[in-house]
Amino acid sequence: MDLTAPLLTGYGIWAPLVWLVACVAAVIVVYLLWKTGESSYKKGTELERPYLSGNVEPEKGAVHIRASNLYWGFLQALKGYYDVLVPVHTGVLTDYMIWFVAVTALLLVIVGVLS
Amino acid sequence: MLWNLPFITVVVLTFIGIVTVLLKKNLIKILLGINILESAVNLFLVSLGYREGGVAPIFTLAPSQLMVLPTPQALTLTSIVIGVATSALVLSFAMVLYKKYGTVDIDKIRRLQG
Amino acid sequence: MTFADFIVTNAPGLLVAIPLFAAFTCPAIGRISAAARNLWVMGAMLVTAAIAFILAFRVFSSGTVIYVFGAAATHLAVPLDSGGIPIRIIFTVDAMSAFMEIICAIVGISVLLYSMSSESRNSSLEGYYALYLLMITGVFGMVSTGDLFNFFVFLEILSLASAGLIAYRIDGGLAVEAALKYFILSTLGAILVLFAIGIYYGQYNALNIAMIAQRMQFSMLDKIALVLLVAALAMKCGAVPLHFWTPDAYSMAPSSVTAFLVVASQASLYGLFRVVFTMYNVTMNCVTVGWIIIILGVLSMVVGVTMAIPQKDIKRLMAYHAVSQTGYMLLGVGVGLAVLGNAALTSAFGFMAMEGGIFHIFNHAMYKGLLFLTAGAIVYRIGTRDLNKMGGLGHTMKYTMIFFIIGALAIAGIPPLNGFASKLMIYESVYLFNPILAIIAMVVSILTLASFVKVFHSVFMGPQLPEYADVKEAPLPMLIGMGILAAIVILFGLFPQPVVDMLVAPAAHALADQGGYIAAVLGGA
Amino acid sequence: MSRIVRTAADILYPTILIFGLYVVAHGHLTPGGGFQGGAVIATGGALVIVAYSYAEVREWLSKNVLMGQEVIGLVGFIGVALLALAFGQVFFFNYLNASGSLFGIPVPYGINAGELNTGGFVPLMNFSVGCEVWGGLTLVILYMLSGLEKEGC
Repeated sequence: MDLTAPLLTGYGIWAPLVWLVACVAAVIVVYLLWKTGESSYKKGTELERPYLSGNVEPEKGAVHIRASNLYWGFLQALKGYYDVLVPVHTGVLTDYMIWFVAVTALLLVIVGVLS
Repeated sequence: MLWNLPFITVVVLTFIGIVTVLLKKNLIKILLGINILESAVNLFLVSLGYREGGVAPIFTLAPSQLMVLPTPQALTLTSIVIGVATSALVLSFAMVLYKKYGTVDIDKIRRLQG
Repeated sequence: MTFADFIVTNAPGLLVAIPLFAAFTCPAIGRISAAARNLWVMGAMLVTAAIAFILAFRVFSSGTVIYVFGAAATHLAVPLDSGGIPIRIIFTVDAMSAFMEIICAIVGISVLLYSMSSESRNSSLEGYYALYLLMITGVFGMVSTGDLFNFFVFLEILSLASAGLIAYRIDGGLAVEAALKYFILSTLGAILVLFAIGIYYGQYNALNIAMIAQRMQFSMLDKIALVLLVAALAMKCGAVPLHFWTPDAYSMAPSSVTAFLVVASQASLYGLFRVVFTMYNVTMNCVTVGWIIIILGVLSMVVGVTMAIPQKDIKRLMAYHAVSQTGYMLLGVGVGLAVLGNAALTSAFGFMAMEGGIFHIFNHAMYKGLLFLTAGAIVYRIGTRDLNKMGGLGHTMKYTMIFFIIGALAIAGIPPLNGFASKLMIYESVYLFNPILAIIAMVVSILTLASFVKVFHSVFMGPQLPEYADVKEAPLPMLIGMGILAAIVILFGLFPQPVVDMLVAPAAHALADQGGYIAAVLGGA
Repeated sequence: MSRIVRTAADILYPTILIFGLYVVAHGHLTPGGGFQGGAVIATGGALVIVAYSYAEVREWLSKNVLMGQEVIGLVGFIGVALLALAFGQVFFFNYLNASGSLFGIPVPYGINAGELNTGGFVPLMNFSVGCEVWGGLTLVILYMLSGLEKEGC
C-alpha cells in the first residue's frame, strides 16, 4: 500500500502531500520576503495601543462584532427567500407530520406513475 | 369480499389514524392516533399470516394440519411491545411538557422554531 | 477452539450482545460507585469497538461474513428442513456494513470519553450510559442485520434510546419538546417501515433481505413499499423537506449525544442505500429513484446551508449544516444510483460518485462529531448556546479553538483536510453527470465556509470579554475525545487514496453488487 | 376507593398474579409468553394502585426492588443467550432443547395436551422477560404517579 499515492478521481488527481510541500515552500518564500522588510514595530510602546483618530478606546465588549450583525447584507439581499423559508419551520409538530405525509404521497405518485 | 375484510379494515384504520394524527391538536389524542396506526399495521401483519382453516402454530399439534404462519404473529408481538414502549415514552413526555409549559396543545408547544 | 478463534467466529453476535449486556448491568454497577460504572461502560465500549475492528478486518480481507443466530453453525443461513427459505435472524456483514461499523466504533469511543467529563456534573448517570449503550447497540444492529424485521427492531431501539437521551436534560421543557418532535416523527416513520415489511412478507414470504432481493418483481406493491421505506428513512436521516426534527433534536440534546446522533442518522442513510441498492438494484427504475434521491440531496444542501446562516444558536447552526452535508451523500450516491443500469456511465463516473458519497459519510461523521464536541466544550465552559453572547474565547480556550478550526475547514472542504477529498470526488463525478448539480454543490460549500467564518469570528475572535475572563480550557478527557476525531480528520485528508482503496471502494462495490450479497447469504444462487 | 372496590381488588390481585405467572410459564405452549404475562401482572399492580391510594401503595412496592427485578430480567435474558457461546455454540443457540435436562424433553409428536418440560431455553427466557416486564411496567406506572403527586393531584 502506497501511502503517498494521490487520490484518483477519474477526472483529475489530488495529491495532498505535494500540495502540502508546495504550501510549506510558499510559506518559506513569503517569510523570507517578509524578513527583508524594514522593522519599525517596537513592543511596549504606543504602537501596541489601537489608534482611533484620537478618540478614547471603547470598552472590550463594545468592540466585538456580535454574530447577528454578521452577514446582515446577505440576509437583506435574500430577504424574499428567507421570508418564505424561515416561517416554514413553524415548530408545530402537526405541520411537520403533514410535510412527512405529503412528501410520502408525492413520492408515491411519482414512483407509481413514472416507473 | 369476506376474504378481504381484514385488509379493508386495515385501510379504514390507517385512514382514521392518519386523520387523527394530522388534525387533532391534543398531544394525547395524537398518541392515540399513532396507536390506531400501530393497530392497523398489526392487523395487517396478522392477516397476512392467516391461512383458511389453519390451526394455531403450536408445535404440539404438528401432524399434517394446516397452520397459520407463525412469523407474522411473532412480528406483531414484537411490534406491540415496541408500541407499549412508545406509548409510555410519549406519555411521560406529555407529563413533563404539561408541567413545564402548562399545556398539551401541540400548537402551543413551539418554543423551538426557525 | 482458541479464544481468538472464538472472538473472530462470534464477532457479529458479540457486537450487539456486549453493549446490551453492559447497558442492562449499568444500573446495578452504578450502585457500587461512579468510578466503577465509568470503568465498566468504557471497558464495554472498548471491547465492542475492538470486536468491530476485528470483524471489519475480516470482512475487508475475506469477504462478506454471515452470522445466523441460534443455528447449528454460524453460516447455516438456510435450514435444511425449511424449504429453502432463510427463516432465522441473520446478520450479514458486507464491506458497506463493516465501513459503517468502523465509523460507529470510532465516534462511539470519542463521544464516550468526552461524556465522562462533560456529563460529570449531573447526577443519575446510570440511565444516561445505559441509553447511550443502547444507541450503540441500535446502530451496530441496524448496519449489520440481514433481515428487514430486525432492521425495524434496531431502528426502534435507536429511536427510543435517542429520544430518551435528547430529553435527558429537561432544560425547562425545551429538550423534551425536541425529543417529542423527533420521537413522534420517528414512530410514524417506523410504522411506514413496518407496513413495507408487511408488503414484502405478503408477497415473498420472506423477511431476509437477500431472499427478497432474489425474488424481487417490482410490482405495484413493491413500488409502494419502496416509497414507504425511502420516505421513512429519508426522514430519519434528515433530508429536506423532512428535516424539521433535526435542528430541534440536535440543538437540545447534550452535545456528546448530538455527536452520536449524527452517526445514528447515518445508520438510517445506510438503510436507505441498502434498500435501493441491495433489495431493488436494477429491477426498479433506477433513473427515477436516483433522481428522487438527487433532488432530496440538492434540496438538503441548499436549504440546510441557507437556514444555517441566520441562526443564533451555535448547535442549531451546526445542526443545519448536518442537514446540508447529508445532502452531499445523497447527491453522490444518488448519481451512482441513477446511472446504475448503464455499465459505461457507471464505470465512467457512477462508482466515483458513490465512492465520494460513501467517503463523505465517514468524513462527515468525523468532522461533524468534532464540531459538535467543540460546541459542547464551549457551552460546558460558558453556559450559553447563544452566539450573540459569545466572543473572545480564543484567548482562553486555545486547544478547543484549534480543534474547531480543523473541523470547520474540513466541513467547508478546504484542502488538505478530509472534507476536501470526498467533496472533490463528488464534484468531479457529478460534473460529468450534470454540471449544474456540481456547481450547486460548490456554491453550498462556499456558503458553508462563510457560515463557519461567522461562528469562528463571533466565538473565538475579538477582545477577551470581561464576563468570560476566568473561563478555562476544556477538561482533558473532552480534549482527548476531540483529539481522536481531529487526528482522523487530518490523517484522512493527507492520505485519501489508501483510505479509498482500503475502505471506501470495497464498500461502494459491495453496495452495488446485489448478486454477491444474495450469493453470500443463500449460497451461490 | 370504597371498601367494595378494595375487597374486590384484594381478591382479584392474587388471581391476576397467578394467571400472569401461568401465562409466563406456558409461554412456549400456548399463546402468550413473558411480555404478556408480565403485562398481566403489572395490570394487577395498577388495579391495586387504583383501589388504594398512591401513598399507601408506595410503601408496599419498593422502586429499588422493581428496578432490581428489571435488571435481573434483562441480564437473565441476554445471559441465557450468551451461555450458548460458552458451550461453543452460536449466539442464541437453543442448547437446552432435547438435551434431557431442564426443559429438555423432546416434543412429543401428535395431538397432545402440551408438555411443560419442553422448549429448551425458551421458558427460561420467558421467565426473564416476564420478570423484567413485571418490574418495568409497574415502575413506569409508579414513576408517572410520583410525577403527578408533585403536581398536587
